[in-house]
Amino acid sequence: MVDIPRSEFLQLYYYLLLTRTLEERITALYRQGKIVGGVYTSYGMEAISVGYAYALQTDDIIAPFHRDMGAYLVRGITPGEMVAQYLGKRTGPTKGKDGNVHLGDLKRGIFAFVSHLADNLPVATGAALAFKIRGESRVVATNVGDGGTSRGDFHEALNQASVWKLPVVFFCCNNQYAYSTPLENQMAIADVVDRAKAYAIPGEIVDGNDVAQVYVTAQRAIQRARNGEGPTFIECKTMRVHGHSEHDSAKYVPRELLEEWKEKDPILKAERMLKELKYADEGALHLVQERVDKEIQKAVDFAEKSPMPEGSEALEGVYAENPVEVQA
Amino acid sequence: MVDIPRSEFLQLYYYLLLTRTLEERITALYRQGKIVGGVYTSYGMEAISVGYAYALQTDDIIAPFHRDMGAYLVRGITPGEMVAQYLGKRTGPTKGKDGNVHLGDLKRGIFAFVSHLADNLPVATGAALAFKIRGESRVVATNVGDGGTSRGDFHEALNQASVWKLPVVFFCCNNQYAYSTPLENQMAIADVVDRAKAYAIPGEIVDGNDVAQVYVTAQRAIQRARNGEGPTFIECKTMRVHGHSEHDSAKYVPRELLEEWKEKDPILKAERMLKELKYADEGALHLVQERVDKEIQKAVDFAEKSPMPEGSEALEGVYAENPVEVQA
Amino acid sequence: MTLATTQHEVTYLEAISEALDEEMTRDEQVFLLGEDIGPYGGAFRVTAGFQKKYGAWRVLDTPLSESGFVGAAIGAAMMGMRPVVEMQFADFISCAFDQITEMAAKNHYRWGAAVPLVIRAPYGGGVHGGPFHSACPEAWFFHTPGLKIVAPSTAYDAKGLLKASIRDNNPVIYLEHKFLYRRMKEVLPSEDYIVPIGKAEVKRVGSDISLITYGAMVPLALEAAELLEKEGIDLEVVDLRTLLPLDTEMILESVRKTSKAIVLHEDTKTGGIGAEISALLAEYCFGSLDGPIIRIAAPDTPVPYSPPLEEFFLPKVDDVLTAARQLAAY
Amino acid sequence: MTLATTQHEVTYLEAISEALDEEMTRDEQVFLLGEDIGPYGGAFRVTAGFQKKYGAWRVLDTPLSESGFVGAAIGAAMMGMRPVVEMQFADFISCAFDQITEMAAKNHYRWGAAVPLVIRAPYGGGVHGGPFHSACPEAWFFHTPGLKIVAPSTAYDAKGLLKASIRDNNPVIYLEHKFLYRRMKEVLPSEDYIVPIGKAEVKRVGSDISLITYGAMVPLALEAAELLEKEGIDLEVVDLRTLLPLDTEMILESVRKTSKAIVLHEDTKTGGIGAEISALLAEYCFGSLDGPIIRIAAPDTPVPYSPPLEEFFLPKVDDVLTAARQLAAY
Ligand SMILES: Cc1ncc(C[n+]2csc(CCOP(=O)(O)OP(=O)(O)O)c2C)c(N)n1
Ligand SMILES: Cc1ncc(C[n+]2csc(CCOP(=O)(O)OP(=O)(O)O)c2C)c(N)n1
Ligand SMILES: [Mg+2]
Ligand SMILES: [Mg+2]
Repeated sequence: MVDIPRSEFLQLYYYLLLTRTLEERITALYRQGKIVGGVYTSYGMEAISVGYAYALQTDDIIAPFHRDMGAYLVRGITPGEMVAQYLGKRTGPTKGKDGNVHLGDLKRGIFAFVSHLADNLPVATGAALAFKIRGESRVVATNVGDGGTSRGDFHEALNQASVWKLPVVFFCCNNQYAYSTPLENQMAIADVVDRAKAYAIPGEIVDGNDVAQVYVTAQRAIQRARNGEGPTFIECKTMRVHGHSEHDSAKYVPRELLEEWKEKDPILKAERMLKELKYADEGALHLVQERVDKEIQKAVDFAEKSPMPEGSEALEGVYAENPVEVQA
Repeated sequence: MVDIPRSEFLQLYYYLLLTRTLEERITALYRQGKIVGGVYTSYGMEAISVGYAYALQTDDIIAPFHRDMGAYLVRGITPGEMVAQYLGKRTGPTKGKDGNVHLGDLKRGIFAFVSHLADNLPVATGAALAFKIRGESRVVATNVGDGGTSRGDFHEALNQASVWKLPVVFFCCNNQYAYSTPLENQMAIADVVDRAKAYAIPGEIVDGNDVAQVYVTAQRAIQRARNGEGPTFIECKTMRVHGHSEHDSAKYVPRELLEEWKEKDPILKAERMLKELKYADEGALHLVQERVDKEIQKAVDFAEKSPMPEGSEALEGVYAENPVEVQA
Repeated sequence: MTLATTQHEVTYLEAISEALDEEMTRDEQVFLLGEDIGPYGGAFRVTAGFQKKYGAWRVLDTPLSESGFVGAAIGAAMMGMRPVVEMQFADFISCAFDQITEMAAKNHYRWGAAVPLVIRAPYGGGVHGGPFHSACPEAWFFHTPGLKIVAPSTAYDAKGLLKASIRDNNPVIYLEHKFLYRRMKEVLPSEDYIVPIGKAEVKRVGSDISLITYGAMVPLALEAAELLEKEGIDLEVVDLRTLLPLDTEMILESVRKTSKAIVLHEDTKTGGIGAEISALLAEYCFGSLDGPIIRIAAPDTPVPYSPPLEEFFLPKVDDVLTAARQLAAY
Repeated sequence: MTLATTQHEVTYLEAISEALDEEMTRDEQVFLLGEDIGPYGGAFRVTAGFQKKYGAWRVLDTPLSESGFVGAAIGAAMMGMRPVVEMQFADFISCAFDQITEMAAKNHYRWGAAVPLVIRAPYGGGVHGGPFHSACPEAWFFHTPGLKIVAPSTAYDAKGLLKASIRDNNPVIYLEHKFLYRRMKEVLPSEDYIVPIGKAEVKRVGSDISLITYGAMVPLALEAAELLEKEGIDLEVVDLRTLLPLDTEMILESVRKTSKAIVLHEDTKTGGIGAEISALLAEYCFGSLDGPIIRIAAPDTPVPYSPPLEEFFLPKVDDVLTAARQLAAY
């Protein structure tokens, strides 16, 4: 049993539930045709995203990937902003310019994800480089899928992070599939963590469905980074129990595999642990769910009532403004 | 002592000497201002290039890098063509379109190198993929510098080679520098071969200045590939005892390192071995040098007498022609 | 050959599948590679069932490595294969940019090695894909000698141009417009045919103004032409079909006839292909021009996600009407 | 500030070094990264001595990973640093293409995060570099909203534009022409100055024909202008200096005055920046034009290596003379 104080564990549970409930609600909106783009959820993988983000401090930075709803919420993006983002509303963090989890906010230490997988990794190392140059004790955490690790940018990012001994922690959400592609068609190694050996980066494997384990391991690696000891690579084993997106039935995944992993659900697991630790009983857990439900309802109301952007706003913001003295 | 028949060892020696002498002559032409572009030699690294190329069969393919003069010569590019190439003559394999070792010839199984380092690696795997799809027992050998292994294309190429179990052998000419950048600023691992672990590709380290060792190791890996057992990565340890190019004095390299490696010169080493094996005495070796000198002189004469291309030839060959039925 | 024996109506998307299927049957060297094209049949299901039919090595799922698998396709092409790469979305072609521009495009010029390679790129907006699933990447490659680029607007052209691309000995960027996938339908010939690379087509003959366009803007232009007809303005609609090499002859011929030109594309304006067409006209057609050359294109921004923004961003029928009326007044 | 106290003659290359040096002293957030820029001082010695002065972390040698270190620069820029990346040669920018076009260029539009980043790219031909060391990469980025591109032709502009680029809150591609490095020299002001991004400059006032160009073609155009003067043709030479955003106003103003235009660039023709300029003129200057808009550019091929080929490939003074005479006859 891991050693996490009650209040922290309950907060982790709250975020797990908030993430699950929010994404389920977004999926429902999608099925109602209210969301025009795609919906890719972190269903069954919430513990990774919540666990690592919760281990960071306020002025740290995350460079998340497309199944990181938990991290956004932990960093302070409100469910209302998030639903607005999915609905393309002006009140979303991108004001409708971008969709779904393609959002960021420097004030809350979040780099916006771009679709191109693994592009976020070199950028994450760049923030860490800034901290190193300026002698700040801040840390960057970033996340990548098993599939994303095949991209060249993964290689270049991990290599420079190690050569420069940067304060960055690489999380890998290994959910065994990249869209329809199973791990064995993605790489010839059984554990993604073996990739880290090419850079002399210490690697760890954790149960990605165990929020406590993710959290504690993340804490350790983040501390290492903060101490100036360089990057760590943490492979979080999990499974994508839903389709790649909500329009994918994922028939290509063996049914037994799905069944096996449904039992390992991170929320069920957290609930079991909370009870075993006597941190919460059924009633207490239920109260958290009620609180979450209310929040999500408020969020949806907020987002649905929010205005769409005006068409002409499409023209705004291509360039950042410059102080007058630079303009000439 | 390795077990290489006399005739083969003597041929390896011939190619080592041919490479060295040709590049020295090209450098001399460069100093005379006859070569307008840069000159990057394989001085002190000839054993790698000669050794792996010599281990291949006629219908195999090489995808060399910029210090692979030996491989071009072993594959049958004549010294005359090569000098013509450097001089930008029409008789060079690129007809003046490209310079120095940027040349190829499909008939002789050579893919032309492009400057962008490591770009040749995915392309090498593609030839191997063609062989695999068509069930041919041909093999591809490719070469990359220590610096080149930091590029994303290195990662993507090795990964797919391993996932698809392709008949390709990756050689790495680790000469401890990439231009002015020493290995420790390039990667945090001491042996480049550790990169191969990320792909479950078997790796080997060889003395890159020992042509016999390179050759024998290459033979084994090539046979493995031909047997359908997949790729191998072979790190050849050597040292760039000259500057990055002939206009670089390489003051950034510690003098002791240079001294140390000058003694390990691959040609001196081959000569010592030939004598120890009683394959050749001083006189016999001298005869090889004479033969080589004559060839190179002929080559330079040929190239110098060759015509430059006409300016308007610049417009030719951007597109491959199509059979009439495709043109419509 | 697996040619259908009777005439049949197919969508633009089905036309692409048919072309691939027929070419794979016709020529053993043709093979497909890309992400999720195997058992899954591709993000847009273009290759559904192909792996069953042709096996895992000719319909090859790749790791998530655009540069790697485009590079592999180049290598295989040099060995005589005819690889057809699928980009899951055209947007991701930026990851393979270096292999395309430095390796594939320059190979034949430098040392005579042909690279018969097709890169299929599902492109374009109007499907609420946002900044990373709506790209029109053509202008980047338009400025890269050694490449060819095609961009069909109908099912007929989609099939014929894909076949021509596969049979071409050069690297071809094949732009298939996502918005047209299921919206364009027509009856195709049952015999084998190609649409030649390098040939534009007048999709509507007109006498007053030439509108030069391609891709998803072709149906939009035709719609505009019908409305303009009622106003007495007779629009000629030239569908480029091939973007590189441009069919300069047909473009000039049309404008010499009408003496007025509108250039329309969905891609953003500055440095788009429309600029080249304007420039060609301004140099080689100057004497025939009776009015300014008007360009209609998306504004210079990334493609926004939210529907009102994307609607604003994309060129509209109204833009064509306004431009045509303005030119008609000259 | 480490400003020189007296006026001094510096080369284009030295002007770049000075700008970097002064900006690094002025602003602690400015730092440099790239291959071999540290102890070695860079392939062209632009940063010789810098690492000694500013330390290894502000003059950072990178692994051989263009995408990686451009990505790192983007991340650092978002944290308030002002990174200046050196490409060893502009050609290798293709390896970082994805990070530049998808990450740096779209960031501010999507979520308001500024990316104050400069990428220095030694570019251009005339130095016998062949297909991979001579590139003019501007057109690719010209079609990428969110970027800025500058391309100075003089030492004065080189220094002033680099300072402006470093102080700009957007990603700027800074094109420094290798051919001009040691050929252009001039006395620079001793005080701090910038050349504003977005402003072209008339480098020679003329009344008969406007020639619009940039980079290494500026001295060539000025040479042609002197020769033409003897024939009684008075050429106005507009140096764009900034390619994105274009100084449309000055371009149009010049051509409205002269009523004739030549567009000249070293880069290959099809889809080059010249096309956009022609297109702008053909649309917004149509009424003032007294002749066709003539483009002069390199032919659509890779840059060849052998001297006679490269000479043939590059635009020449003669090309300008021919075009000017042709236009003068209108
Ligand atoms: C460079 C790039 N290529 C292709 C895609 C299309 N794509 C989106 S998600 C995905 C699978 C990602 O797999 P993985 O990295 O394992 O993340 P997961 O979705 O499994 O969490 C693909 C291929 C992309 N986004 N980026
Ligand atoms: C992608 C890319 N970036 C930069 C360069 C410029 N460059 C040419 S050779 C070289 C060093 C190469 O080092 P390495 O791979 O170790 O090969 P070596 O020259 O040491 O044999 C560099 C940086 C290049 N050719 N390609
Ligand atoms: Mg996955
Ligand atoms: Mg090296």
